Amino acid sequence: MQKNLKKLTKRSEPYIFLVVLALCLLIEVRSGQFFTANNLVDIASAMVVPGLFAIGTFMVIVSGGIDVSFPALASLTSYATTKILLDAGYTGGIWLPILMSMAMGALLGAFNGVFIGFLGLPAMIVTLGSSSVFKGLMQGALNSVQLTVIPKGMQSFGTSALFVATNPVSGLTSRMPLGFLVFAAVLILSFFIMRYTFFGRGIYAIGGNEVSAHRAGFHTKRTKFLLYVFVGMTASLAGLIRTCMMQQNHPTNMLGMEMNIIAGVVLGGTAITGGAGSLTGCMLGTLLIVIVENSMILIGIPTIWKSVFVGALIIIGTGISAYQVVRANRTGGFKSRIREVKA
Amino acid sequence: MSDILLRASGIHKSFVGVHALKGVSLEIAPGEIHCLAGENGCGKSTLIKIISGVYQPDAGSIEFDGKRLDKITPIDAILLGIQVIYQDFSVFPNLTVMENLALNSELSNKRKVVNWKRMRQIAEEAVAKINFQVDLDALVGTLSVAQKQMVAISRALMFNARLIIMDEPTTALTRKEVQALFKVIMQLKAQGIAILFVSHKLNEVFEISERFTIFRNGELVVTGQTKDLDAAKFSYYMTGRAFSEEQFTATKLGDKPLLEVKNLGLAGAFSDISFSLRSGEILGITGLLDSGRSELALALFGIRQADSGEILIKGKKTAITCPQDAINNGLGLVPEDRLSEGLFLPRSIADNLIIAEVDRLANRFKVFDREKRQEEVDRLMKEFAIASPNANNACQTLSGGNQQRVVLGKWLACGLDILVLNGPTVGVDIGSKHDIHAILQNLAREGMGIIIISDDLPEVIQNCSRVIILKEGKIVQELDAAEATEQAILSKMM
Amino acid sequence: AQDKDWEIVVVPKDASNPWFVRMKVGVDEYAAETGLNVYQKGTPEIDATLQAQLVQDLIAQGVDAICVVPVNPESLEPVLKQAMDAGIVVIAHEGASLENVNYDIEAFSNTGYGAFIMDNLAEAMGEEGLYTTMVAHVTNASHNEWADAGVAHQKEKYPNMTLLADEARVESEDNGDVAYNKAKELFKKYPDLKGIMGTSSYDAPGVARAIDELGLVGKVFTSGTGMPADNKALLESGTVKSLTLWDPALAGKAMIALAVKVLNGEAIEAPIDLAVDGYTALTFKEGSDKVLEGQGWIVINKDNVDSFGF
Amino acid sequence: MTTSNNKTMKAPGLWARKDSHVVRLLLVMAIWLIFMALTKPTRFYTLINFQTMASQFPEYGLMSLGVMLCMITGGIDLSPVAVANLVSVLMAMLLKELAPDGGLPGYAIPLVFLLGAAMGAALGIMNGILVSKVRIPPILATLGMSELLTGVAIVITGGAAVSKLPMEYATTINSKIAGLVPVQLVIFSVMAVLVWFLLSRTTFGTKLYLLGTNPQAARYSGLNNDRLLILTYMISGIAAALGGLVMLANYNSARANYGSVYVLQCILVVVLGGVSPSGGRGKISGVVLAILLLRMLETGINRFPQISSYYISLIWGGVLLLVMVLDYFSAYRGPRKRKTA
Ligand SMILES: Nc1ncnc2c1ncn2[C@@H]1O[C@H](COP(=O)(O)OP(=O)(O)OP(=O)(O)O)[C@@H](O)[C@H]1O
Ligand SMILES: Nc1ncnc2c1ncn2[C@@H]1O[C@H](COP(=O)(O)OP(=O)(O)OP(=O)(O)O)[C@@H](O)[C@H]1O
Ligand SMILES: [Mg+2]
Ligand SMILES: [Mg+2]
Repeated sequence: MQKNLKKLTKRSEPYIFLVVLALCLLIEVRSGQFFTANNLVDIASAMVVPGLFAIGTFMVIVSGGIDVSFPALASLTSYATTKILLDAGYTGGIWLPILMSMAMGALLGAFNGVFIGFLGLPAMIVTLGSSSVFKGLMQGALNSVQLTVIPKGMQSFGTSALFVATNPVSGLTSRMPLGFLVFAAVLILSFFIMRYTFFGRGIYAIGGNEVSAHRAGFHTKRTKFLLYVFVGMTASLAGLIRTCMMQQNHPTNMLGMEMNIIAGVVLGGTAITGGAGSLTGCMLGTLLIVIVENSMILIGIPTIWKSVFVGALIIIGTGISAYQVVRANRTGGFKSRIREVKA
Repeated sequence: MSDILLRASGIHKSFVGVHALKGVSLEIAPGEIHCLAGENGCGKSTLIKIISGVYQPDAGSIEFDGKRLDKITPIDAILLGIQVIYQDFSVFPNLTVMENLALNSELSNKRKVVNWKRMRQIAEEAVAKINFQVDLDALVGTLSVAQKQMVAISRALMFNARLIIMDEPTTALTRKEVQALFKVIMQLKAQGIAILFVSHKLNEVFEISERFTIFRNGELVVTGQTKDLDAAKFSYYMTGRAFSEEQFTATKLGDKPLLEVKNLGLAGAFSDISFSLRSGEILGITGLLDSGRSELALALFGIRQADSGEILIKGKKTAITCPQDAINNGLGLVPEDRLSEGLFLPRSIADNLIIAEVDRLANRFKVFDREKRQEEVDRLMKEFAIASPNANNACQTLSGGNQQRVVLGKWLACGLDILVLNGPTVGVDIGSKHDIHAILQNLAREGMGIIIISDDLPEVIQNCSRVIILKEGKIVQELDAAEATEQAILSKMM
Repeated sequence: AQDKDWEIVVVPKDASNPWFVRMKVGVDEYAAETGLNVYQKGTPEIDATLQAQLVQDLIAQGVDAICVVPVNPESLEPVLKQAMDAGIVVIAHEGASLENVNYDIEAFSNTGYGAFIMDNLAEAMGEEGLYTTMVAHVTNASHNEWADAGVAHQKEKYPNMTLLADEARVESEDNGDVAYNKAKELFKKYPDLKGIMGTSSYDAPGVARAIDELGLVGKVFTSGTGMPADNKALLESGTVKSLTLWDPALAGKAMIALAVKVLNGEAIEAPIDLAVDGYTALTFKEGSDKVLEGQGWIVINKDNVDSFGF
Repeated sequence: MTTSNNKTMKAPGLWARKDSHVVRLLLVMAIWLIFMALTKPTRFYTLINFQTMASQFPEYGLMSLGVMLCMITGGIDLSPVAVANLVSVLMAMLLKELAPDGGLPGYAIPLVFLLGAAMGAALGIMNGILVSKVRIPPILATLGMSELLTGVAIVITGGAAVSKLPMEYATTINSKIAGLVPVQLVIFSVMAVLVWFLLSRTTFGTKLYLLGTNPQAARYSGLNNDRLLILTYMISGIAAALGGLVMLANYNSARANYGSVYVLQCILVVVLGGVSPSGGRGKISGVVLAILLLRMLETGINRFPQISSYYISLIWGGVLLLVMVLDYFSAYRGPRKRKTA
């Protein structure tokens, strides 16, 4: 028991959880609106897209890589899907759009995967390059413009609700979007993959020591390739859901999300150098970022102070978990050693 | 069935610019313990990687169990029953001991889904086989070097292996563990498993192996029965030269102590350590794993900070809170793990050599005096006989022995008074080891104070004028050269 | 005639915003009608520095006239000065504060426009209640001008309306999703809030989505800028009563027409007829000899939304 | 160690290998220049065009130099644009203060540069402390600082631009020495030479590369890693501040959000220049080439009215991947980078 407790204090999840909790309480105190049903549903719904992105980012960072191309990838696939279906006058359900965009996502993910997995090029460089390429394809070749009308099936998927939460006091209602179900499903799937499949353990192993992973019999190249394919698929799914939820496709407004998502994942205790981190922590970190971004007004931070607040939060939030590492370092813990070697 | 389990013949392998293996052959019979020896860089590891499917040979053939192997992958090799314990252990620092142990076997069974219960069972069985005590849920990164190696060994042993290849398995093991390992090896042999054992340590080769093969410079020099071999022949085959080790005696002892350590303690590592070191002497510190010897070295060098006691350098009380303090006071440390702590592998040999004294090669604006820098690099390359055509080559192109010399050279370049070496010849071949000992002895004669931390007892006995024995973080005995015999040391160490 | 050789470039804020896509339609039409070498060239993203560099490139290239919709008037000044110094004709749109231009065409005055958006909002709100303003970024020049003008107009004309003092200006980051989330937050925190004055073309649709989801249709209101086709559904459902705009295609044409006049050395005296709808009787803004104002704005509501053809 | 088979590694081969990345960048640039010569000779090969380009790239060129240093240590700096904007906002206010009714005193410009650089240094030091002492991963520390500094600039200005500056500042920095060489280019060149000198001629440079290669070994070698990191981020801060001061002149105004696209652009440039994101490797020649190449691509594409500027991004990404793949297929394919267990 004591030992378990000690282990717990060495992890960063409890700290990030406390930070999230503290923030929630602050919002509650400032606005009295945090722990209301509709607000919680709002947060959950705002979590869908960043959450999906964060899952992919988490897996990539655990493998020792990094992906900065997912917003461009998601933008390209969701734009292409919406545009093609609009042009074709598609009126059917949501399945075709989902399949289409995920297939494209897999293809673009494979593009990353070939360079990173099979050629072994540094992930950062490859995804920087491919992000530019995807963006260029979307804006240049597809000549993207904002699409304010989306196919019927996508429209109704975006507006139909799992349930509707009503605030008994103000009477405000919030829809829990169907997309949340998708997010939850992907989350469970990823949890299963990372914990219960050798593909997932391979991702951890590669992040820890790629050469050893190869020698141990993991197909390291194939694993990395498939990983980027998977990430491409989740990212494109996120892009499509975002389009549905927004009821329109704005080709560029996901671009630039990557840094915040990565920040959330690392905030949640995932080692940027790979090999260590948990999906729980990753979700907590992302949740923290989402709550902050969607509660400025509730806390009562004036708009012009927003960036100051977010910046300070990132620094303090990461500072706290970084401090854990410094402490672990003093007692000869391993995380810090890994960091020193690979940083 | 043939009576040859593995037959490699005419193997060639080239890397860019290096012909690593030039048509070597090797035969191993079932249940045989075969020793592969050779200087650093002669191609042993390369051959192993070819046998285990990590590399493909350029020419030549490999037969295993009568079947010719073509284009195999590591997993194929594992499935065939070939297991390798690599020189760098190939463990996953970020995963638990349990997973490290069980991953390979599960993978070789082509499992796709993880069964944690079964994994734990596998791991428990694996450690039980060699009676290795370890917390299965600990992260391997938090283990000591020797424990990591034990993990690697237990992992290899649990397979239904036909051939187990060990690339220098004992480098980081203490005597006790080596004995345990040998016992296991004998058990395996009894089960008909063949062992290919790569080692630089003469006594081990004689103790365990039945047959041996020696490579030099990518070629086969000799192969035969170990009983026909003696120490002199062994070194001669390996190096192509003959030499004898010299017993060190301190000739020019300084009269005042260079370094005095008084009641030094560090919670959880060592306590109440007191000793002194005079110029011109070589002090040996030995002890089992976890006896606190490495932590002591780190504390002297300022990487860890002692929490009680004091350190006096040249009679002056000195606070050493970081490596710079140590260096400024004329104390240097050759670390235990030269790859991760001692060297900048992708950088040039020159940079590696001069980094510790870099500020002295520059003017006061920290701009290099390029002539002085070049001279210094040339001097060090020559003085330490570093075998490379160009000091601007990357350090990773050097063999292990040469790399170790670079680490040594780096410190000696700074003109230190005191040098602490932690495992100075771990994994170094006989030739280089001899050279390094000669260098150290010379340095001592020139007035340096040297501390060798090692559990290679012959090394300690031969080179040290005094030996301190650590046990469980305390000094249990101090012996002088005359008293220091293997037997005497061992009896105190255990 | 001789003006066939003119090379005239229209530089919008960026190119994927529907607004400037529409402007390009006008520019291309103009080129097709007149056979002039006129084209629109935008930067990949809305970014002041990128735009300035594009203009510099055009100067180095030696085009004859540059018609620009500045992302940020201040940062473009020195660059436009370079253009003027190089003898290039510079016409701006939405850049009334610019000095280094031959002329600036406004479909209307910025203050007038802000006031007009406010009129629309006030009408929807019944001229009473709490409201706030939304801009893309607090760093965005014209949005803040409109919002300021709107607030000033309200103070003067609608005494029963009050600006939400705690959150007088929120940011939509030119992103419909952010506008949506911000609106949700606002309505949660301030139950009395009755209206949001939008400025960017992403604001009103985003806010409208929030209004719809929160179940506040008919209770709270928004107004702002928007293109007819993009907002048809919102207008028809009644979530948004009316939106304001001018036709960017016409603005584009007007800029080019003016540039041609200047290049041809024609005297520019008010009222100017550019032969473009809404720009047939441009007059100089009071106290200015550079800023020309037209009568170009339009209100769209559910009744006329289908009549624009864009 | 009498036997050494290393002799086969010839020195000339080594040289070519070392600089092959630079050679490849030169090749891409040459191809582009030839392409421009064939398609738009009169619109590209003019003095004014080259002068224009030379006055444009120093903004992000300066920032890239700082990012490069940070990347050599194995870190990254996402804050240069924020530093540049905060510095330029404050300096713009100072300029207005110094010349209440036009007429800037002679000492004003040197003063602004000194103060600006000092501020950049201070902000850089803050980054450095977060990275080294607090040990926040660089990507997060500098992202956080970037938000924070942008925020401070917004709070100071209320989001508006600081404009109506005394003209002397902009005209001085925008002028051309001897009517030929843009001052911005001179500022960039001075900084680039300085960084080159630091990296190849001083102990700082050597230490930086070694620190980036293996921080643990650096520590064991007695390097003061923390101080090195702080110094590095400080220099990056100075470079960013200079970039900000050039922007201040180019736009004769300052605002919290100028040049937001430069953040990713700097990273792209540095990586394209051959700096390894994992640290320890990279040369100034490569980075300068990449900076130039980028400008030439962009300006070149702007010469084609029909081609959407969106293709710039496509070409960029394409060039980056192409150069990497060429590196891959022709490079010395040694064993994978050793990872220590
Ligand atoms: N991946 C590689 N790339 C290039 N050259 C290599 C590579 N691996 C080995 N070599 C070369 O092959 C030769 C043999 O190396 P190998 O690792 O087999 O030596 P070894 O016998 O294991 O030495 P040691 O006793 O030090 O372990 C070396 O001299 C080296 O130059
Ligand atoms: N990247 C590389 N490039 C060229 N040669 C290499 C490279 N990596 C290893 N080698 C060669 O491999 C040989 C063996 O190196 P290795 O890393 O196996 O150390 P080692 O010699 O086995 O060390 P030890 O002293 O423990 O035996 C060396 O001779 C070295 O020249
Ligand atoms: Mg070896
Ligand atoms: Mg070896």
